[in-house]
Amino acid sequence: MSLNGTHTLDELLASVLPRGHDFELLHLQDEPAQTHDIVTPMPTTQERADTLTVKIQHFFTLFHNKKAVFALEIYVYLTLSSLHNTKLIFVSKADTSGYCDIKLRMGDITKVFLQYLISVDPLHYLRKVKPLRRVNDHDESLIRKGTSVERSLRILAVRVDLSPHPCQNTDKFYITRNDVGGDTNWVTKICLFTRPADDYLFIGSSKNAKKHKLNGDQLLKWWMKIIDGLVCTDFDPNNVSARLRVPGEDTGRVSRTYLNGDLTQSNNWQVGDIFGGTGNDLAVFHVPLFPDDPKSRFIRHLVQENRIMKTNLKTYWMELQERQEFKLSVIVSVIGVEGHTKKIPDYLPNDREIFICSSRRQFRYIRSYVAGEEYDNEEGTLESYVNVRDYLELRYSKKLLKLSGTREPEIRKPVVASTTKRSAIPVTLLQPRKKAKPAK
Amino acid sequence: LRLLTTILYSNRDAFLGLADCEVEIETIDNDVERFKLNKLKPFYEKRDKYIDNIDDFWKVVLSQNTDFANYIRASDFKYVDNITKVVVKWLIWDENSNADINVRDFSITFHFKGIEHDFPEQSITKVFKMTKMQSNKDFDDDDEAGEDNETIGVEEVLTSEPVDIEWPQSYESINPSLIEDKRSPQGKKNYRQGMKSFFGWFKWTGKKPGKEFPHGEDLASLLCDDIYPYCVKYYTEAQRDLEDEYSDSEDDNSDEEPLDLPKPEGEDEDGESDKLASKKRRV
Amino acid sequence: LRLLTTILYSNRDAFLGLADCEVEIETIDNDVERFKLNKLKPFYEKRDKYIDNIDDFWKVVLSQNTDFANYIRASDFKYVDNITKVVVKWLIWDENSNADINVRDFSITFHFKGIEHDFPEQSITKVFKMTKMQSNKDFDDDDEAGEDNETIGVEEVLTSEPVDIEWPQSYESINPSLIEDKRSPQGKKNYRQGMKSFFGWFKWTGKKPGKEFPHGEDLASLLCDDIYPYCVKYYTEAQRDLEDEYSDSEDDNSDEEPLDLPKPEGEDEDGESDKLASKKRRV
Repeated sequence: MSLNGTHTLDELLASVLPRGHDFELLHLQDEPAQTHDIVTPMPTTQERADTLTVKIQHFFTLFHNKKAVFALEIYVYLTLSSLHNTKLIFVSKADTSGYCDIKLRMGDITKVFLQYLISVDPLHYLRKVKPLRRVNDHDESLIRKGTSVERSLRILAVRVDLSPHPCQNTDKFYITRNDVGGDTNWVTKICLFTRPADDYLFIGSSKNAKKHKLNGDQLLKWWMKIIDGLVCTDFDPNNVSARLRVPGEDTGRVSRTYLNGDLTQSNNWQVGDIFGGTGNDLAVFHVPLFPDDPKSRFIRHLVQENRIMKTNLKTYWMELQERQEFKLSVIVSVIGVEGHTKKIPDYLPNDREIFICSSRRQFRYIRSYVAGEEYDNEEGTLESYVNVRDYLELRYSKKLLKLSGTREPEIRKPVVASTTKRSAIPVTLLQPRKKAKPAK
Repeated sequence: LRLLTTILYSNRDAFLGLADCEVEIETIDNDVERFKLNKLKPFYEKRDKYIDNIDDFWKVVLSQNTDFANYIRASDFKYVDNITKVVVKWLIWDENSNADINVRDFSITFHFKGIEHDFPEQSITKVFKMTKMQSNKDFDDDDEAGEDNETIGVEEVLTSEPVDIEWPQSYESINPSLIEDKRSPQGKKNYRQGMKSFFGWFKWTGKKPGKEFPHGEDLASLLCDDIYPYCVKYYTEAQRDLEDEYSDSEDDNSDEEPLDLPKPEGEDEDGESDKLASKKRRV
Repeated sequence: LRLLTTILYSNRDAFLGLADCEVEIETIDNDVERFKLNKLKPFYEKRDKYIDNIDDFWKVVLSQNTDFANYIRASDFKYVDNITKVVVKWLIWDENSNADINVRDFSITFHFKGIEHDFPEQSITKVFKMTKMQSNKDFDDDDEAGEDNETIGVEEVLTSEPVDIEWPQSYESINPSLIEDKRSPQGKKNYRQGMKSFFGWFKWTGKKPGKEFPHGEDLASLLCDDIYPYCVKYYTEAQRDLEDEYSDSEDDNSDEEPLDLPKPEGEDEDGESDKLASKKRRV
């Protein structure tokens, strides 16, 4: 446990992993970077000027018996303005490889990762943020991205003579915040888009017979259980909204099918979404722009077609369902939560449980040892483990986080609902995998 | 201590030596480019004579090329279809030219046949030159980086001079030179539409970003580096017997390829090696 | 009828003429390549002498390059870090060589320093040649098209001969030459891991697809066309003072760009031109 009583990541995970089994964890965090508003603001909004939006990417991979078994990709967005401060957790992709030798409660594991991120203090990310535009101070003694090769070499020649090597002061090239000003009462949001697919991170794993795949309806219910659980355990019941939208389905049906109390325990669920707006409002000002997200893709498509200023939310949701990306009659959903957490997020991750990358490039490089591997048979899952472990050891003298499960085995009662289907986890988006072209 | 000094000195000279190499490789690149273009001159002359004898050659090439289509409006094709000849000439081919001419300077000439009551027969030549320009924008990470700058702030970019071309009559309302009312919303809209059309590209200079045909330099480069050199390839691709063999090079069909399933244990390892093949192709 | 015959004849000659041009352009390409390589020979010799005087030059270049990392296993870096020198030589540079040597044939030489008790100091040269090979697969659209085939079924591909290299002791269990039991699951697994390692690449021939290091030819081309020519650029990129500026390579951030909303009517036209600018950058 940390000083203020919050659980560390390994404690949280151990509590949902079976006792008597050992695991290893990769937790990568990208360099926090300034980004554009999550939702396109209306042109007249004054707030634009003093809003800071920061984006951070987290990538988790759980290993058992030297094999990758579960992976999760999450984006955290911090929005700071004089009016309010928001922390938004966007679940991008979650996946199992299907090669786990033992049964794991993937739903609980997923929930624990989300709880962990909910607890993280935003100031952890704000220590060093890469700005959108860097200071251009024409400092000719620095080697920057635009410095020509020839110039860089002459600078290096000069530096050889200076001994010891001067530390280049690069602080001014980053945004740092030691406090967040304004309202320190963080609003926490969670967003995700559910859509069934064969695989998301463990490409090829759908070929693995042991991997369960859920259809749209089962997937939706699987996630609803997790998110509803979080709403109940982590959010102030008097200060939380939980929303579910199923494009293509009318409100009554969604309500009756998914929000009837069988699936959800919280009373705060309604049909809709947390980005507001009514049917007649322009969609562009109420739909967030997330990476690899079908909703965002459709918005960008509307811009290209020059319909963006003419499409209202009602039309948007209707057409979204009809997009080619979705096969006919596949159930997709948008789940959102917005509110205040019971506990203020003030947990600072320790060095053992997180590897903070110094650049996006480094992040992608390590991530690709897991996400770039092929998993149509077990070797991929072994390779990814070996490569991640060896790379961290060799380059950073860092080891994967080791944990031992502490959860006592339970006697399973026969259940009616399909929500407790074992160990399957698909989720979110189908990312067609681009083959990199061979160098010409 | 003396040994240490020797090593450091050597490092410094090495960096300076490599800096000189960077300058030298540019000269070598230019010499190679010059050599290549001198070989290509008679070759293109010969090739283009054959092309002249193939009906609708340029119509086929330009209408089939998706990159080209990205730059112009759909209505422009009515006139693009009437292009009977395209010729790119590199300025160093001109014996009278200054020895300092950049090897990358070139001109593109279009020969249009006319459309009765709409558009006259005409030949237009537009010249493009590499020019050193002050870089106005702040240098930031969103830049399409990679330009070799002597110092931050100056880059060599493609520029051009506007050339006169007679616009089609059907484009009268959007012809920027004819629009009198540039203030009203409708006037502005028409002006912009005109500037974005293929005919607007002939006015492109590269010195007024945001106020002229967008990405004019990319269209020029597309014609000079890709379409003109490879026009015969594009023509033959378009002639393939089966319609579904019309391919753009970047059709990523990886989604449609059958999967290389690995063979189960006990059989040969082909499958395994193929499996790793995909890993190598990481995004 | 005669007129039609004349026109068709003219067309026919044109097509035949263009076919001849396709052959001729290959010769021109080869001549240009030859000219370029002859200029590069003394240049690379000079450049490489400077590189020899920069500590850890190749370690920096090879460890930073993500393309290269895609081909090898993470543990290979322990040994790749020990490469002190890389040299690419084109076979036409060899005065004694056959006049028929393909301009694209080359050799790559690696100099490794040793690791005590694990790995000996050694220099290994691997030669790559363009060879005409019978193409086994059906010709179909999914081919990485572009090879000039004389007839469907024969293509010119890069091949090589296996070369001996002393494997690290730590790789003993996966060294394919040392594995006796190639039948059991574990034996096969070890064999494959070995073949997929950087050391397995030295055995690559290009004649046994699926049974050897995957994409061996692409790794060879990467070294010869990209890393070796541009190693100085890659070295300086890794020296940038801000770690997150290390690389120029394609960070596709199109997902993160804000939307270009059209400005309401009545404002200046920059917005409109810029808006179209986004359109041109279609993926």
